[in-house]
Amino acid sequence: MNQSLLTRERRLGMYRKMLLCRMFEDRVNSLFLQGRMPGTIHQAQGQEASAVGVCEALQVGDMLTSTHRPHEHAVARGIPVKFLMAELFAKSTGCCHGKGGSMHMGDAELGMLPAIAIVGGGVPLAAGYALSFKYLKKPSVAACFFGDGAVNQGVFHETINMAAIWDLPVVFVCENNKYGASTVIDSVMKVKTVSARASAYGIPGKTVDGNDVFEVYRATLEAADRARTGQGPTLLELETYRFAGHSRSDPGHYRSKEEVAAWKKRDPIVRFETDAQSSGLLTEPEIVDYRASVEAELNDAVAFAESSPSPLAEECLTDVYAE
Amino acid sequence: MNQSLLTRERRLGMYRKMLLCRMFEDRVNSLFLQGRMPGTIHQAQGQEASAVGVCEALQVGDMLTSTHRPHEHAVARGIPVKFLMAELFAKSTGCCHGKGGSMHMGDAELGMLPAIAIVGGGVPLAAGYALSFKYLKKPSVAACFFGDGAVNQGVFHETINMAAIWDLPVVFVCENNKYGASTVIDSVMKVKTVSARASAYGIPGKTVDGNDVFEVYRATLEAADRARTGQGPTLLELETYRFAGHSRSDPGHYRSKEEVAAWKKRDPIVRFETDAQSSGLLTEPEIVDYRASVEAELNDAVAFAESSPSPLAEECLTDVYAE
Amino acid sequence: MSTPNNLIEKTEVEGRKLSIVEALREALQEEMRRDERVILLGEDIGIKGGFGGAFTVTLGLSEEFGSQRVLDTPISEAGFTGIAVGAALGGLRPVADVQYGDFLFLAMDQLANHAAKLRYMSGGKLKVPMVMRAPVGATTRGAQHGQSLESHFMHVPGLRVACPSNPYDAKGLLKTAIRMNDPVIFFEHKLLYGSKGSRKEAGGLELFGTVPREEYLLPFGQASRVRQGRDVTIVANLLMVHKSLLAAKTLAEQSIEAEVIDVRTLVPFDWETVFESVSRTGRLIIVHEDTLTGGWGAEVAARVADSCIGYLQGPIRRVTAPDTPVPFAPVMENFFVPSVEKIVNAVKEICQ
Amino acid sequence: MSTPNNLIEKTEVEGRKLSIVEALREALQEEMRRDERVILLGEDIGIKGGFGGAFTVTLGLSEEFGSQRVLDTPISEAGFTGIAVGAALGGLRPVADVQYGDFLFLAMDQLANHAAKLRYMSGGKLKVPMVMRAPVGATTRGAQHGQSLESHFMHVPGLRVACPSNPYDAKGLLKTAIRMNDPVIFFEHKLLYGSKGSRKEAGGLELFGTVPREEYLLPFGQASRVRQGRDVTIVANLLMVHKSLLAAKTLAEQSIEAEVIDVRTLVPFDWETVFESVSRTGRLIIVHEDTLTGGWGAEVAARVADSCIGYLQGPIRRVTAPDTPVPFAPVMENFFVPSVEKIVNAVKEICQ
Ligand SMILES: Cc1ncc(C[n+]2csc(CCOP(=O)(O)OP(=O)(O)O)c2C)c(N)n1
Ligand SMILES: Cc1ncc(C[n+]2csc(CCOP(=O)(O)OP(=O)(O)O)c2C)c(N)n1
Ligand SMILES: [Mg+2]
Ligand SMILES: [Mg+2]
Repeated sequence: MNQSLLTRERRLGMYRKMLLCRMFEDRVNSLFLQGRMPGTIHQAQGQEASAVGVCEALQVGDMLTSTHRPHEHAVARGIPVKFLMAELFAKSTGCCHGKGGSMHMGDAELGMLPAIAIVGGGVPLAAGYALSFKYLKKPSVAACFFGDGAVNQGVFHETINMAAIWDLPVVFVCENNKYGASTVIDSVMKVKTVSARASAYGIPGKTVDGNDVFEVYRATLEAADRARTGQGPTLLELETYRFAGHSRSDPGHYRSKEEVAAWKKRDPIVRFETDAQSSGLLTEPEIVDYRASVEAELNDAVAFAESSPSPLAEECLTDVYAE
Repeated sequence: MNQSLLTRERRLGMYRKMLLCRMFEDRVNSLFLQGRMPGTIHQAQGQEASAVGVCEALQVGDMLTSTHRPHEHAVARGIPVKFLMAELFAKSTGCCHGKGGSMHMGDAELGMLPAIAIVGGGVPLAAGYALSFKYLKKPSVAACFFGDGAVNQGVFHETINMAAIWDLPVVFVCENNKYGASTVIDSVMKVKTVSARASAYGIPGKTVDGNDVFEVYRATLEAADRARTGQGPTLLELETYRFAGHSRSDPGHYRSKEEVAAWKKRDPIVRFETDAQSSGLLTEPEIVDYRASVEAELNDAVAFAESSPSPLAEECLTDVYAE
Repeated sequence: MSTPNNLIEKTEVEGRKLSIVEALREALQEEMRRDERVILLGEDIGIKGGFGGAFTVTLGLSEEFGSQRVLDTPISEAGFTGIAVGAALGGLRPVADVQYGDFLFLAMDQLANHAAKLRYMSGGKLKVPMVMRAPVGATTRGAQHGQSLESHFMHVPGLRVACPSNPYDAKGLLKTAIRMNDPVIFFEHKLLYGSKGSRKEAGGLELFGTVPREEYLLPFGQASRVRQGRDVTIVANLLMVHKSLLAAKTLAEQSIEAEVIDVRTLVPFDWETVFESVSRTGRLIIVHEDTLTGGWGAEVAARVADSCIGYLQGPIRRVTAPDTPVPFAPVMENFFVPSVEKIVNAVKEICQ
Repeated sequence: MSTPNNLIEKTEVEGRKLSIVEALREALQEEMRRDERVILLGEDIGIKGGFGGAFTVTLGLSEEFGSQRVLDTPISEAGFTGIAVGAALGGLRPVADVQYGDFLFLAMDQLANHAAKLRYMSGGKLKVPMVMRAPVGATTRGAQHGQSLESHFMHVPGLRVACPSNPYDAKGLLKTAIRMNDPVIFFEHKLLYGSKGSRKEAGGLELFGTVPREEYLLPFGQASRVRQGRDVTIVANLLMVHKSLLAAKTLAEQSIEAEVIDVRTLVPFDWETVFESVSRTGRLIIVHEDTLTGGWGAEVAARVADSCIGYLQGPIRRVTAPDTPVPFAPVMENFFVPSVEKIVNAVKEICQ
């Protein structure tokens, strides 16, 4: 897209968010390997342009839904990293008070529903939010992240169909990183693109370079605008790649070294930095400064998380019912 | 299609089967209104060309699956009407020994799985049969009837996708009678045809005049041939109409009189008779004879059913487990 | 039915005779008038010239409230249930329904993994104020249209479960359910609906009950002692409350005075009322149409065997459907559904 | 684990030490070699360079049997379960699996409304010989990846349910399940797998058990008395068998001799063994990780309260997870999962 439509601050803000996503994931990875975090993690290094491009197009009041791989979505949506870090540390200051964990990160008050770890399960929730927005005449949209693996789930089909017939203000965002766990997309789908499925519901579908943050932003903005103006849902497909394994325990032997290397060349952050340097948006020393500032933010987050209290064992019993 | 490719006997056989379907349904209707049958019924008058055209293209060894509206499918598949009638009378001579009832009519040994009354629920069963055929290297296909209402069920989507990627020998047959209960199809689907959804799975889809038994036959034969020769599934859409209400209790006030009248003009049996008379295949007296012969077969079936024993109350407890 | 409500309330009840269908419709209508956020979702619920849902409960509501509030869905149970969950999170109060309870299994993931858990997963930040209505009970429609599924949902922490046996309770509980901030699965028995016209069901018992003209709410977690007795406690729900009352009548002729308790809601469950009764009678029979093994009656037996063991003077017995699918043939279905006779016999056995 | 198997069998067992993962893999391999009709379906089960399923059980099988017999599916739980049902009807013997038991809710309609009922609906003409494997248990993965769902399936007539606690049982029961002509839901506890390498799970107890070299089958419906005792009967499954044994050890130090029964299969259930034991000890504790209300422990309590009431010398108590979703934080999860201490305390309470 024509980046000059965005202010310098805006573009640099997007850059810093991508950095924060990446460095958050890297930090979590090392904390995890040190055994300082319980559970499992699904990391998203490589998918920063998708997370940030989509979230940049969202407004206050919009609702984001996410998946088992939600860290970057949560960071990009602007949930303070200290609350995310505390959740991963299972502390009561975490965004879900330690009850959710990595796979359920989120905070609806800050515009992101706790992530849904049942593949495809969050799709109707997003449409339900969209229904409430439409019904309550709010100018908001729901944006729904899911992976390429989710598009073969029944509830994906049922939901897109209903969103289509009811013109719900929702943007369906498929992060097509080519694999669902170890399963390559070509082996579970005969059509070449996920967006091709949109035609079965009579809505627009579009495939976008998911590693170009500006392309993602533009496409999302367009879809969100359609949604906000009563024109109904869009199916966006963002082509991207996760650099890490599927989860903490996966060495990823089902992918060739060449494939991984080729995608690493398309690293959305390196790409941004290279472009930004040649266009004069960023200098090398500025990049160093940005990294230092993100590093500091993450240090604070870890300190906050580590010094936060654990929940009490008996808190297991609360929050089941509202009354 | 070029009917002359079919022998006279074959064509007349298809005619008699359509008559048997229609007159079976009419007889059941009057028995039901007389209170001589328990439960509920979903009747298919008007859809005979679809039932007979599809079944005519099937072979011994093929498997048919059906829905809550299975009577005509069972008749067309060739299950002796006395066993069907006995099932409706809840007798132990019924095709399901009185345990199934109207909505679960069928007999797998005779090529039709007991019908599935969960809308869409039978779709994966058909694909599963197809998987077994392929695996066991049998030259058989599974044919799967479902309504326009079923195409918005998740399991429809999941199954067609798997049948497509695995090239399963299955023919998906949507009887699009425009309504799912009282719900008109345009209100629950944005695309104009059901067959348009085939493209989302990379398989062929085709819409056919479902009230022309020869068209239905030809299209099914073609799809079954594809399946038998390892070329995978097809999604067929048969445009048709049910003359009766959705179930015994439905007066059908959600449809206009004009619409019903227009479809009655396309009655597949009248149409066959008219065409057959003008082409010299049938004469008026022959039609009378056919009707009398079907009437006699139905009389026998009713007599068989009425004189059959009821199951014992305690038989409720058997057939839960195989061992 | 002689004593439909909690004894204390009963004396106060004055009003009209309504069927459960009418009572439920009134509850929906009142709540929709009262609160704009209440919307309905389901198949064939608001279509012009249509049914008003599978059992006419929503008949006329789309005329009053329009198709934005009475949403006719495609046949997509998992999807529209999930949309109801999302809409509830978004601030609405959706009342969804499945045409037959059996179809809840299609929406089980959305109900059990999402609706029931989102509040918890969020650390208490979210609430999911939605109702899922589901007709249950065997009515000669065979294995896929006759199950009683309430026990499954009693076993999902985070859900509330109601199962009224009469119009008064149905209305009062549904209004409460709609105002609740937790997801509620609301079971209705087909043979108790008292639907009129072409949707009428044969085989129901007393189908009309007195419902006050004035607005009222019934709390969850309060069972109703519909008959007093000193010899044995019978705990039942839905249609089985009526059969238990008939059994109690027969037993009374044989000088056995049965106390009959209508549980009304399974989650929360009114344990005190059951414990108090059993501690007086010393004997317990549980009656439900849901199948035996793992049915909610097992939970009642287990709680009593934990808390009231010292009071028990005989074995705890359950009169339920056997562990089979629902058969079609009426002769088998009559065997499947617990009969008055079976209840009478069970009581007599443990009273010996 | 000291006494993994039925006492009678135990003396005969000689063989290698295997983990449950290895035992299950051997069972699959042997049955696939023996019977061509056995095929596997699931996500990520046969992919080159992949995992062998979520917990490595199928690792290497696609190399031996090829991708026609080890079918990698899309993420379509309802669909591939239904396809397994259809393939079973068509003469195959599919073994499907979900990566986490929690996802069974997605396939609930196919399992409960179709697999479980088709034989019945057909009047006994059909059989559905399939197995659905499902890992259960809380392992700090939060609310949607840690449930124990066996009680739901015990409540669906037409299904069989297995829940082995050790490699010997796991292998013998899985082989039997594959040869059965009924649909079987086969539960495996994640902390008992003993997976190696990157898929290893922390927190398991004794993870290896002796498995004979010779082929053997274990029948369904035969519980295993894993410890003899005269004072109290503890009935448990899966991981809780091990915790109960540890509790019994502690109790023995305090002169309470607990008998521990591993149920092995929930459907059919070996009622006789439990009744016989309770009639000797007079006291009963049931332990499961599934949540309390409506859990399978309620059924055990109910049956005992019906059949053995005269033998009971104290209340029947259940030690289970509380009625909450599974929390993420280890401190809460440890509270959620029944501990040895809680079992010990419960026994001491009812033995007073
Ligand atoms: C319903 C369901 N089935 C299976 C899983 C196990 N699982 C977790 S993530 C995953 C792969 C998801 O792939 P995709 O949707 O492409 O997302 P990605 O991991 O690539 O971000 C699987 C199979 C699950 N969480 N939910
Ligand atoms: C899962 C499910 N939802 C709802 C129903 C209730 N129901 C029975 S038939 C029907 C309409 C089906 O329409 P369609 O698939 O077009 O078949 P048709 O009746 O037109 O033959 C509905 C909603 C059902 N049986 N199963
Ligand atoms: Mg992916
Ligand atoms: Mg239709």
